[in-house]
Amino acid sequence: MKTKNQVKLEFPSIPENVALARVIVATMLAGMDFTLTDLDDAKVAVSEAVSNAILHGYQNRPNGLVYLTITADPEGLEVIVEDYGRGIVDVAKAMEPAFSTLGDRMGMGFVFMQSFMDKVDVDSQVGRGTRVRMYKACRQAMRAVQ
Amino acid sequence: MKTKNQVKLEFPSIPENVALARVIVATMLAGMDFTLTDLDDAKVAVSEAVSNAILHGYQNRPNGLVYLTITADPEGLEVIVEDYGRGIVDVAKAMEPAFSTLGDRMGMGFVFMQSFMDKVDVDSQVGRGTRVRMYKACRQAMRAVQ
Amino acid sequence: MDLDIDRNGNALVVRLQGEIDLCAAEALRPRLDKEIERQKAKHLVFNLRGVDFIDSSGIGFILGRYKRVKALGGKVALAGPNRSVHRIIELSGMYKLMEGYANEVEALRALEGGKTG
Amino acid sequence: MDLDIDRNGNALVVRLQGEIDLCAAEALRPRLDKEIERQKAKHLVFNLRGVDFIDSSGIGFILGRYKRVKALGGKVALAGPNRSVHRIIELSGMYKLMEGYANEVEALRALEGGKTG
Ligand SMILES: Nc1ncnc2c1ncn2[C@@H]1O[C@H](COP(=O)(O)OP(=O)(O)O)[C@@H](O)[C@H]1O
Ligand SMILES: Nc1ncnc2c1ncn2[C@@H]1O[C@H](COP(=O)(O)OP(=O)(O)O)[C@@H](O)[C@H]1O
Repeated sequence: MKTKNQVKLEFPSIPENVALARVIVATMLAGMDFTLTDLDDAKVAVSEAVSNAILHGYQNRPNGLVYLTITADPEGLEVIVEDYGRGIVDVAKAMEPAFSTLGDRMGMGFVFMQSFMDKVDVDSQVGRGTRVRMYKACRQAMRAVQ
Repeated sequence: MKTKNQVKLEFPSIPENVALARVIVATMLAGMDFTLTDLDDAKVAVSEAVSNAILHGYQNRPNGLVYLTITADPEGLEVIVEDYGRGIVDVAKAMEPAFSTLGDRMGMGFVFMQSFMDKVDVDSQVGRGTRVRMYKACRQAMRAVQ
Repeated sequence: MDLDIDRNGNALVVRLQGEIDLCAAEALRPRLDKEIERQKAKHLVFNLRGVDFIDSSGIGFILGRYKRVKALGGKVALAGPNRSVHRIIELSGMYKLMEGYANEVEALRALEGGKTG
Repeated sequence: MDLDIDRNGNALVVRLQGEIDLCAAEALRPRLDKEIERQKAKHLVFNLRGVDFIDSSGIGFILGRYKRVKALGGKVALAGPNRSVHRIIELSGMYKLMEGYANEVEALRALEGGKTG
């Protein structure tokens, strides 16, 4: 990764596409200054965000569109997952561990995103949709800060 | 692949992204009624089309955008590669084996696309850009026709 | 995704493969629940040796089966996760509810000896 | 991409790895040409054992090196391609210009014996 690379994806809200999102992130990360654990981490984080867009945002209906924007530069990796689904009433509450509006879910999605990425921002409007922005700094960039 | 899945990608014209295009196509094909050889075939075809968009369309400059649309349904896989680059003066000539406008190239890109996919359509306008549409039918769909 | 299941005493051994995410969980859930019902198994062993990815949907899938089995007095054991899968299970707090073992045989031995949970 | 090169007699053995596409070809071309120059090698052996993908850009990269080496009276041999890589080489007509061998040792033996090309 010499300079910047920004890849934009658009795909329907079907569970099959969660794997696709992971594969793209993994491929882009592979050429960067990250460890294998970083790679695992980012895969889980993007998996959670895309699963949420499908399951919560579009309530598991296949006719929604999920937008994934991945930006890689020498400093780090930014992943943005957007849906135009139902939105989140109370983002702070949604991000609490074990909080879930679906009975059979763990409420660990946002916890994983926060554990595995350096930064997670959530922007949501009820009835409009949700935008999750996650950032992970490269090893070199991390050392420079310390 | 129960119904239809359509994934759209947009990425800058840098050689690193050829691998990304292959990975997406391979991932989408993996769940379909295709053989491993079909998978290899489709990877080569998309690799050729995306390489051409970068190298010929945008003359290997990194600031162009390549658009990849992959549509999978129970019948087969459609791959569309578009660039807004220089375009092709004579498409029929460009598609001839061994024809290349770059000295160090083989002129085998279109030959591979045509050998490895069931159908290849090229739409190009000089100064406007090029659109390559390729289609590969699933095994089941092939048998139904025979 | 194939569901690889074996009966061993009063335990059902479920060998999961590949990536256990939302998609896999949705596909596996109804089929495994039917098998648990049909085989009237008391305990469950998830052999995770073949799993190379899991996220919270996959963990939720295991947790849901745990709740079913536990309600009837059974136990769940997790066997052979790789390093990265182990880390996710750990982080999710699942090892507070069920024991982890290096492999399937150890998990079954512990269940038979009544040492689990 | 690392360039794994070995000198063997008057031949340079180049062990390619991974996916030989536009990106790899652009990265490898100047580095290999510099080595060919520096080592004044006559023949080239491409060991393709580690290659799991090649397209026309990768074939073009090999063909370009063939032209260089041939201009100075040398030969190029291809060793150990897997089934799918072999198929692409075949389709591109490259076996009309250079011989293919099961492995590096056989390729070198043929070059020494002067049986190539
Ligand atoms: N994209 C989204 N659209 C709507 N609601 C969401 C979205 N993402 C998360 N949520 C809400 O936030 C809650 C917590 O999310 P999360 O921590 O991922 O746990 P879980 O997915 O297990 O419910 C969800 O139950 C849901 O109500
Ligand atoms: N996307 C494109 N934009 C502009 N020209 C193109 C494009 N794709 C192909 N061409 C033209 O068609 C020719 C033949 O293409 P191809 O068969 O792939 O061979 P090669 O890439 O080896 O030149 C190229 O040399 C180029 O002139």
